[in-house]
Amino acid sequence: MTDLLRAEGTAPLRKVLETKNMELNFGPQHPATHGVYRAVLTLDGERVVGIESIIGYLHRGIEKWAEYRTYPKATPVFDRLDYVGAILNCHGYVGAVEKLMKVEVPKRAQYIRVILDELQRIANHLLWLGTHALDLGAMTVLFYALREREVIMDLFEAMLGQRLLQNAYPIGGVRLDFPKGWDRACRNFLAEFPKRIDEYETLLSANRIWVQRTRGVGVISGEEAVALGLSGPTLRGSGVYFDVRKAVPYSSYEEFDFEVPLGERGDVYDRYIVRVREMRQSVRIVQQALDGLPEGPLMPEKLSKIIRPPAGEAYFCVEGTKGMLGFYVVSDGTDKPWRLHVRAPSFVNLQGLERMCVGGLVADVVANIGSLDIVLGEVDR
Amino acid sequence: MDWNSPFMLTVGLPLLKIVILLGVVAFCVAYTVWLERRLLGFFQSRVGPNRVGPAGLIQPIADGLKLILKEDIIPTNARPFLFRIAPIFAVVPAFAGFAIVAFAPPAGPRASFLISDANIGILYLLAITSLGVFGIVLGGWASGSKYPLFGSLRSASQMLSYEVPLTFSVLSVILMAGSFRLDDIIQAQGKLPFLVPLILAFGVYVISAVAETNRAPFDLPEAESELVGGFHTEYSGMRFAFYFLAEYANVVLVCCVATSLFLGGYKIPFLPYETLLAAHPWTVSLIGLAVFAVKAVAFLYFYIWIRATFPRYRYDQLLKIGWKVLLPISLLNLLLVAGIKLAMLR
Amino acid sequence: MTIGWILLSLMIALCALGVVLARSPISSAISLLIGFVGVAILYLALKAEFVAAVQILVYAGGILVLYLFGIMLTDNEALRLTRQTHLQAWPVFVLILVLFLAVGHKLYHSDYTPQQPARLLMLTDQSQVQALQNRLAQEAGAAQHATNPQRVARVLYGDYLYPFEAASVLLLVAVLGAVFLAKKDV
Amino acid sequence: MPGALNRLVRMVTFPELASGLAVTFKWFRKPKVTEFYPDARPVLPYRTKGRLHVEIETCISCRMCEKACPEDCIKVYPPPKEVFKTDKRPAQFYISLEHCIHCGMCVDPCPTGSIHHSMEFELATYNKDELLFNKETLPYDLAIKHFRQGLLENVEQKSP
Repeated sequence: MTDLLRAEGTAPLRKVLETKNMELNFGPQHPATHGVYRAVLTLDGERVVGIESIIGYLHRGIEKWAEYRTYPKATPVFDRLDYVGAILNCHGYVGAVEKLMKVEVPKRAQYIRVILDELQRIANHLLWLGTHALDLGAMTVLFYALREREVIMDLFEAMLGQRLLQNAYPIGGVRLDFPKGWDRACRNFLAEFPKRIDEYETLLSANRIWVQRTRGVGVISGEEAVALGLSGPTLRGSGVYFDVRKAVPYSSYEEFDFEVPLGERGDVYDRYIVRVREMRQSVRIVQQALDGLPEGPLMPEKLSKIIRPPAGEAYFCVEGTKGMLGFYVVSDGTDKPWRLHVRAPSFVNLQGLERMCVGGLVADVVANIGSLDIVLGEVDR
Repeated sequence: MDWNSPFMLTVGLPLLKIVILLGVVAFCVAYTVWLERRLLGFFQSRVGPNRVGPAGLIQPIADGLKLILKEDIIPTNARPFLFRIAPIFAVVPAFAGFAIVAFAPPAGPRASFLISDANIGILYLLAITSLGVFGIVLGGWASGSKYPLFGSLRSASQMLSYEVPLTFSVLSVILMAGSFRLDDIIQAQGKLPFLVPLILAFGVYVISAVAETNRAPFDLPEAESELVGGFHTEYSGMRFAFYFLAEYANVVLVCCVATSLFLGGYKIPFLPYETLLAAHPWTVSLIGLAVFAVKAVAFLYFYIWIRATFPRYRYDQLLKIGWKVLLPISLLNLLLVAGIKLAMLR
Repeated sequence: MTIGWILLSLMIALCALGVVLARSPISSAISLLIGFVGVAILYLALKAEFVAAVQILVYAGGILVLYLFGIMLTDNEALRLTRQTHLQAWPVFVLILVLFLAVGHKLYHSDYTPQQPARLLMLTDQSQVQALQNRLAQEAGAAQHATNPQRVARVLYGDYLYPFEAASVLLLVAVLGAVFLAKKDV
Repeated sequence: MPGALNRLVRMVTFPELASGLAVTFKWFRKPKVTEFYPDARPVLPYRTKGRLHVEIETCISCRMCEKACPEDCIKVYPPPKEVFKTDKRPAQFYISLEHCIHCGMCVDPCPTGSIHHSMEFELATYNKDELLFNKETLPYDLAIKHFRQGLLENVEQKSP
């Protein structure tokens, strides 16, 4: 140290004893980044002073890929965007093409889509809940959540033949009606599920450790959230009333009675509680859709076998599991999209991470990433 | 062989006991891992490991074999010497702590179920376990990587913080029993386990013991979601197994100590052990051993139950609880116990 | 026993040298750790189990970890490059030698009675030793069954209560001072 | 004041932690949900999209499936022109399960229902070559086809 002191000459002692910030590479192989997300954290002790997101490890060029496929052929690839909310991605893309072609989806197909969409939302939120809880150390919730998700996966498999990447909807409607007995199985699940949510809330919402870990962590105000373009539960956790299902109803969502849960403070706890309440609302929606399921065809009658939308463009967005999931399709009149762009909510929501993390601790970074519910397939595309 | 020869009494018998104890403890530790995984599975609505042997009973052996056969990787940035010896620093104190645990009433003058009847017993235990932190600190630092460094820093501050309330809660037991000897403490609980009068100290002990052994909800040093693996991120193979062994040996030790200090050890309340012991020494001894085991496993079950239920605390919250909640409570408790003891003496 | 004592003393001395001479601060710390453990064993050999346990508990388990803590957080490369021996070393060495000889002389000429090592280790004044021995003779019957910690307690909270309390007040002041220094905005 | 007292009592007695422990203990006693897969075969629903089966006998080489496949994993070689007039069965038929994503898009346009998913789901092999199926090696089980097509819509699912 003496040499150091001598070299500094008359520099004040504080200057000599200055502490250095530490750079910590967080990811891409990190258990809490939910995929191959990488963040370079600048740390002062355990306090985060800077965070730089580095993405692209899962970039597969899905948008470009779709431009080389005909419209129907491109459907299954969007399942691979947000692979835990595949049905909603499919709905977004199919809806955009339908809008481009001005096809009216039959009422029954719309209802079936609502049922499957909401089940998918529950499945996604369950997986999110499990992993988020695991990030914060509550490992049992993961297994309980996966147990319930398994039931939904079974429902999907019975209905669509696949569990995770279902290729759920063809352009125009839905392929097949519910198999026999599906309705009852689904109702059984819906009757049982709210009790299970109560159990999660007993394990987490009421738990003082959970509250201490999440309350006041990663606070983002409503104005900031809007300015950053956040959407979905991440935005609603900050108390902003925006839900695509309410704002721009699609697929008959205007016919269902449900609430949009809102947070108050915009912290991790609020984002958590919004998602948990959303699951309850999804249960309500599915119940209503099952009760009021209209009879009728599943596919529109006049739909040509070769899909060739007129030249033009269309933007269609659904309330995805992570937020506003938009598909922008430009057609030049051929059977392949000329340009296709996805407004991926995970990608946009990731912008809020810096605002949430700076000033917090390393452990809070984990909580914040978890509360954003990002899926890297969607971020990188 | 002459069991009464001076050599046997001073060297042979203790050595034999140590070897047996080490074997038994290693076995218990391995099956603690198995028990934990099975119980966690049950708590989580699944079955846990059940493929290797009946009910997965051979799983620990399979795991151990796998770890021994794995490549022993030493990272480029590591300080090789320290990196190699750090796990030993962790394992030795964990196992050495068992030396003073009295598992059962002695069946005869030379057939006691403990290795050292040291009159500073519990103090020795505290001293030895406080050395365990070196394995973690040195291992984390010697890895030459940031996550282990964080893990070991957290671990060091955590263990230092929680040692204080732990010591205070143990002190209240010592006050009650009036001795450092573990056997005296157990004898003092002949009628009533200390759990009842010292419920506050027991609470503090449980919480700080969980924190001291780095287990959920205080498993910050190895919080896998934040620090990947904490201090042993860079370890693999046998050296990792050493850390693993040390952690679970500490868990078993804490269970044994809790049983001795608060749950009455091998005693069943109001059972006159002394008179029975004179009549059937071995039977009573073995019954005492079984009672001890049952109590320890019950405590272990609680340990695992907690792990299955609660989220993890944050680092700063953990320290805050240690210093701002547990320390005052344990001090208060100590004062209370001292006051009661004083009043009783008068 | 004597051979064991010599080996132990040599080990402690070597560790002490290692603490001062080692280039890397971590090596110093580990030497210190082994030295502490050696001293603890020495205490054990002198039948001062309580002091031995406290030695490990406080010095090895507590203070040394804090040292390590500090060392780990510093830039080790910079430390390795800086010169660590100074001109003061020689006068200090002479001073220590004188001190060592003085203490050794004193110890050599005191009539050391190994019956009560733990208590006598704390005393240097001959008259005090005498007084203590007298009282011990009176208490011999009572102290026969007293354990080592009890005896230490009797000394600490009996004969030396006021110095002990004074020391604890001093420590409290030190703690407060440390908190004051460590807190950024008081 | 009662509120504060209540809070204090709650803070000291950990009621919410106890109820959390109660939840985990409840599931500790209940039967487990784990499926013992290799020992107990899973009961799959009839719509499961497993390995593709092709009934070469009824195939008319129309190549609709080939066109519909988003991953281009199907390749159909129609027979020579003179043969095609009498016998429309393909000269060669390749399916690469290496690329197949089990999306079911080849099944929809098939006019004869010759290509369909089976309920086989254990598709792992030791050799990539084994994943490329041709006319001779394409697995095909008429019973499964009849089973699926005849019973598909009126057999009740196992209730999840």
